[in-house]
Amino acid sequence: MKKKPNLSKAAPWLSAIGLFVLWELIVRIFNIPPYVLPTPSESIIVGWQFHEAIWMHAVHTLYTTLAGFAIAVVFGVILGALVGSSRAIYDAANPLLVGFNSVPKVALVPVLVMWFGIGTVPAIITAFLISFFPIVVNVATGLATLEPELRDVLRSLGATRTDILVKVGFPRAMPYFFASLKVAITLAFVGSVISETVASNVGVGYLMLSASSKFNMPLVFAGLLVIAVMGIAMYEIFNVIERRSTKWANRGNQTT
Amino acid sequence: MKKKPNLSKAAPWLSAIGLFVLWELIVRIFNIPPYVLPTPSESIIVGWQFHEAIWMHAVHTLYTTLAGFAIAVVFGVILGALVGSSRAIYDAANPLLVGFNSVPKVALVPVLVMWFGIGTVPAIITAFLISFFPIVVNVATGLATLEPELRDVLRSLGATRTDILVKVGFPRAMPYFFASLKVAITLAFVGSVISETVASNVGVGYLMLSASSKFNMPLVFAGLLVIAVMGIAMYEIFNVIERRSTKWANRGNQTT
Amino acid sequence: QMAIKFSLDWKFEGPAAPYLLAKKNGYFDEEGLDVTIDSGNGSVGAITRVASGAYDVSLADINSLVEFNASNPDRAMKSIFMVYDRPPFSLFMLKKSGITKPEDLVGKTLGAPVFDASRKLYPAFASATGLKLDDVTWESMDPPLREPMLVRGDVDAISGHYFTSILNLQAQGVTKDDLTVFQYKDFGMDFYGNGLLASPDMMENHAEELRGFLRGVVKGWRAAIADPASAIEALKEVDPLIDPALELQRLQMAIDENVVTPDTLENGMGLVKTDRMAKAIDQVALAFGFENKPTVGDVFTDIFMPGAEDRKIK
Amino acid sequence: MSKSFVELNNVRLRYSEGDDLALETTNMKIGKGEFIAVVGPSGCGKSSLLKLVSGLMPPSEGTVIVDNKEVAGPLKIVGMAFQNPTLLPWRTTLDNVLLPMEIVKPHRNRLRKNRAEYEERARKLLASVGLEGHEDKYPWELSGGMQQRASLCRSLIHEPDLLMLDEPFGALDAFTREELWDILQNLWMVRPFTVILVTHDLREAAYLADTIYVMSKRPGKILVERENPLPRPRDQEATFTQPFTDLVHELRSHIRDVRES
Amino acid sequence: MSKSFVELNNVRLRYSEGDDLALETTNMKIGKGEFIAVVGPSGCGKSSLLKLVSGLMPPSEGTVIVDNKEVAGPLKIVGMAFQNPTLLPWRTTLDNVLLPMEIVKPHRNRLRKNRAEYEERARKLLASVGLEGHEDKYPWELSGGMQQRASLCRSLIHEPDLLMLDEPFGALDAFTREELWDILQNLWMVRPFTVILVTHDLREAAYLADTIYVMSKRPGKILVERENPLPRPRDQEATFTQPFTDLVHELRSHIRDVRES
Ligand SMILES: Nc1ncnc2c1ncn2[C@@H]1O[C@H](COP(=O)(O)OP(=O)(O)OP(=O)(O)O)[C@@H](O)[C@H]1O
Ligand SMILES: Nc1ncnc2c1ncn2[C@@H]1O[C@H](COP(=O)(O)OP(=O)(O)OP(=O)(O)O)[C@@H](O)[C@H]1O
Ligand SMILES: Cc1ncc(C[n+]2csc(CCO)c2C)c(N)n1
Ligand SMILES: [Mg+2]
Ligand SMILES: [Mg+2]
Repeated sequence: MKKKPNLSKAAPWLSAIGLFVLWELIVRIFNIPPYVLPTPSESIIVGWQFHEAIWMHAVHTLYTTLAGFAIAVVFGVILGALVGSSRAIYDAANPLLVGFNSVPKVALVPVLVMWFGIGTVPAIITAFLISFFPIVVNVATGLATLEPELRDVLRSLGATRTDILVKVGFPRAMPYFFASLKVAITLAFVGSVISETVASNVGVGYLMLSASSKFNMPLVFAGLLVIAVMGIAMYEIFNVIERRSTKWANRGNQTT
Repeated sequence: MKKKPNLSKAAPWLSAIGLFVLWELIVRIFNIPPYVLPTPSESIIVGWQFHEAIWMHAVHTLYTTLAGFAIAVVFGVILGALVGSSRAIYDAANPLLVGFNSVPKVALVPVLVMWFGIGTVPAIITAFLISFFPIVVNVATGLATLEPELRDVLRSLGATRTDILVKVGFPRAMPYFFASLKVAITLAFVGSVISETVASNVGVGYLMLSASSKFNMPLVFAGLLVIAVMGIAMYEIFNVIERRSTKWANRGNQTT
Repeated sequence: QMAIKFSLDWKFEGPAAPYLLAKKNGYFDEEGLDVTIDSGNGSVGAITRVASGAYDVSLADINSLVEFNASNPDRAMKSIFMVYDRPPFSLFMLKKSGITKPEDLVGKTLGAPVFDASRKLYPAFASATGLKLDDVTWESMDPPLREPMLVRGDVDAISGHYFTSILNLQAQGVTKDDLTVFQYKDFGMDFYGNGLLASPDMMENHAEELRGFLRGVVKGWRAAIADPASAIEALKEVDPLIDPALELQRLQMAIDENVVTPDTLENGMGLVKTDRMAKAIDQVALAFGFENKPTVGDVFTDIFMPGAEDRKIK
Repeated sequence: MSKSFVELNNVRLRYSEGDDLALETTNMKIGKGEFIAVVGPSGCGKSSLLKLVSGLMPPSEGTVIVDNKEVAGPLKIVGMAFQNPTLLPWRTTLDNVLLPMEIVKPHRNRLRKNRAEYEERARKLLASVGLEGHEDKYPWELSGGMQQRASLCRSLIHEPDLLMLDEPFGALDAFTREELWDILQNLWMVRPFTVILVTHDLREAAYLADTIYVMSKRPGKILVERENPLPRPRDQEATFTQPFTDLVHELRSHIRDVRES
Repeated sequence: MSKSFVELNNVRLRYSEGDDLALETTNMKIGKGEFIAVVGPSGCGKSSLLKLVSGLMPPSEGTVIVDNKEVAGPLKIVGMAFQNPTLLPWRTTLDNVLLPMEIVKPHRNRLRKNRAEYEERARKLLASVGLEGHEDKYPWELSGGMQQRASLCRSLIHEPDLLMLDEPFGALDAFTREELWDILQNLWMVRPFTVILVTHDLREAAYLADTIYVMSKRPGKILVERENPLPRPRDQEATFTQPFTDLVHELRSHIRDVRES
């Protein structure tokens, strides 16, 4: 069962390296020019060359992303709890939420810029706006699919709605919640980066736009790689938290 | 329990109208200029004025979105099944998926244009790329949190891995799957629309970009409203399918 | 009939109408060409679209092409036809800001997208007017944000194409009289502007078709100059959402300021003057900061140029 | 013993409109502190009856009255052991047993301060049903019978006024079962709460209950109400006495009649 | 009856490293077509034993051999009724019972063609346990005992060579239970498959089994192996005979010893 833990640890690295090698080979074999698709090696070299600037931009993007994401988690859980535990709120809020979410947030950035000026605030808000929806949906689904047997345990004790939510709703919805966090954090990155491309003088989004205007596609892809790495890092953090807090739901994996 | 079905039916309309009224009032009271935020009434009037053009663009966007979404569902379910049922694949694929998803897809559109020209194909691909991830995550989570007791029922019959997947994995993961479809369809709209803004002569995204470069913000918002409405329509379709196919998971809602 | 994919530099706006008119009037058909015209996303995209072979021909800023060649020397491309003899690069200020001459820009904030041609060439403008690069700070923003930000006073000045920003500002209720405009061409900066590029494959294998294409383009411009309204009609057919009056104005401005110039009246459309181009390259090299400057022959070729008669404007 | 702490008046239940009845017209009166047992064939509506009394479900017709108030929603004075253990899988056994303390007043307000004391109480209770040493295991690490015992503890910990037990000893061997009978009887003798016990074991009913109700086949209704003549406290010896075996035999024949009807 | 269709050699089990043993060194030999019963106190490892034999879990030490092959993964010849009914909530009762037909060869290949015939068989089986009319209900619309009966049907429908029953009659009243004893005995007499029955009901063990194993307290091991001298077929009359009551009493005293050890 606990076979080959080393392979398991190495797997992500192997697959990442595999992808890079494949990508490098494709670009070289088909002789794809760098302004269409640079090789990963070029991107990494150029990225290293500019590593100080990238670092500064990346820190900024990380900050805006996390700020927006944090708001999204709080807001998403509250709204998800409301939507998931009351039919009326579900009926009223859902179409609006869905409609809002079908809209590309990039179209709203100009409006935000008009109100909050260029830079950090619109990026945080965009990250928030783009990432709260999956949390709402999953938390609501987790609550709505709560087994009635478990709910009855609480109800038979005369528990209030809040009690039920806190004692069985949320714990039961945890796997759903974590699944949505993984989606949401990646979206939050997308949100802050696109906001930076629309109006900012700092952040990876700005860096990428600026690089692309100078035909420096390797630097654009270096920016993409940096975002990807930050996304993975955040994801892994949630993964660790998830494994600790939803052991019970994943108990079946011991035997596979 | 089955009280006030009429209220329930009216709720989405009431909330939508409420939002519009609020929006209209805010814009009027704070005297916000239309190039920052138009009123919904302006948007609807302008939208009606251009309804033929909008219809044509909307149909195109709907088509690309659904095409991309369909690919995303097939791909997402397959990948989710792989990731959710094998630790090794999970380890190998997850970081790549997450990294890929943290990247704004809009940055990849120019690359797609190099290969496929502008127009429909990049839009379909973008819609696909942006929307498959939530499906993968939720299907994988649904499978990974399968109760071992249910799995053992199948295992005790000597079922193959595929049997287990098909007979208990998928049915059990259905609520997760539908939750992800709701997120994914909205993202698919976002994907096709942003691709259209970058590289297309047709579609709501092109319409909005074109309108915004002409400072016709009411038309931009008319475009946003059209996307929102299409998103809601798609969502409702999945909702109906969901209610039929996951009655068992929502059985608890009868009593609330 | 040969199929040609043609990418514009920008969306379907007034200055794009002549090409659409050419197509509508069958000028390309006459040359045996089946031309598809797609909207563009800025010069950067237009250049890479052709460089990658996704498009056969595109319209793009020649200064950006110089920059592209500098970073991709082994894939250098050449412009084959100049459209904007005098480019629309400009800075815009509100009169009430009190800025009347370039020196007044010191300490001010300028807004524009990073990829805006006028912003990219600002170092050349600065050196031509004796400013230092860090005399101004730039705020980066999406194109449609520029004019509102200027009007609201979030920035003191913006850069942009003359015919784009002046009309956008008009739409915000700002008339020409409220504005101070520095057009680069009025400050001794004799650049060229947007021209047509062709893919390496086209240049190598389809010289005749290219020549035919260019003939069609000139015919389109000639027809548009003679009757701009008909060009706007052709535009409206492609994009029904445009405001015809506005685009007509934009087209007229492009014709008057950028296309119909003393040089083109004399020599017809398309050509560049070697000494003027060489000077422009010097300034571009300065602006973009690269050492090994290309020669004129490296960025422009007239081998596909139609005969002088075929290039006459009027 | 004032009759009618719990009162069912012409109660009928169907799970959804158009369905058959799950419970036929039922009338019951249970006194405060009375220990009753309900027996009847599988599917006759015993679990449904408990859900009605505890307010988890509203009756389709008729009224349920507990403590002189008509039941309109879940009651706050109930301890319930469901037919399935339904332990919360994300809580350890101990935390599962402590759950009522986090919900029911006045304990919920005291719990944080007196955590140690409450835990002690839960541990003692768990030990009394033979689960010492398993307090920190998760429910899915317990055997079926162990889960059932934990669930029983959960229903008892907060000393409810009305205890509902739905086959609480079904998964236990005879000896453990009989040991738990005594424990339950002792608790009840010390502080006579009202108990409704659903069981299939007629000896269990005869050993524990003051009154035994026999229900008919689906849709269930109460056919026989039998007072238990045996004196308290009862012990294992009592099960070998003639009145006990007679009672069991009588119940047995009732059930046979019911099944054959 | 060739001894050793199922064979356990020095099997021990612990659920995870560092845990206490769940099953102490166990040796067993079960002949083909033999009907055995396992009794023992709650938590002693009976369910675990079934999981070992069916290949759902590997032993920590020792080997399990079924049909002359060492068990390395889940077997394909098993029918199993778990301690909890574990019906799939998204399937109707009928579809739950038909589940093995969709999995087990050769039925899975025939099912589509002969659907009607297989459904007929499932309906008959359901009717025989008293569930006629409930075929199209979902599991959560059934009472606890009804679920258990449906689960029993699911374990029988594909006529497995090795049947594992984990307290299959625990939630049933005495009469339904005894009826099902006879049904099971009849099936077994017609086609003698191998049965391992876990139960708490000593009468049940004595009524059904050829051999009865008594297990010790946690960690369980087999203390007594008792051949059942009663002739087949057995009927309700037999339960009133002296040999039967003697056997039950003997088992009872074994268990008492076990618990007090
Ligand atoms: N998944 C598990 N993880 C860890 N320990 C377990 C697990 N399942 C069972 N155990 C432990 O193994 C021991 C034997 O459990 P098992 O379920 O086999 O008992 P049992 O004889 O079937 O009891 P019962 O009669 O109560 O059903 C118990 O002490 C239990 O705590
Ligand atoms: N959630 C439900 N939806 C629909 N019908 C139900 C539901 N729960 C129970 N029933 C039906 O109500 C009847 C009574 O069920 P109940 O669970 O009360 O029986 P029971 O007497 O407890 O049986 P058992 O002894 O088998 O546990 C059964 O016929 C069952 O089919
Ligand atoms: C942000 C920004 N992007 C692109 C252009 C280029 N552009 C705008 S209009 C025009 C000419 C149309 O024929 C061109 C090339 C710009 N000025 N600003
Ligand atoms: Mg019941
Ligand atoms: Mg067990």
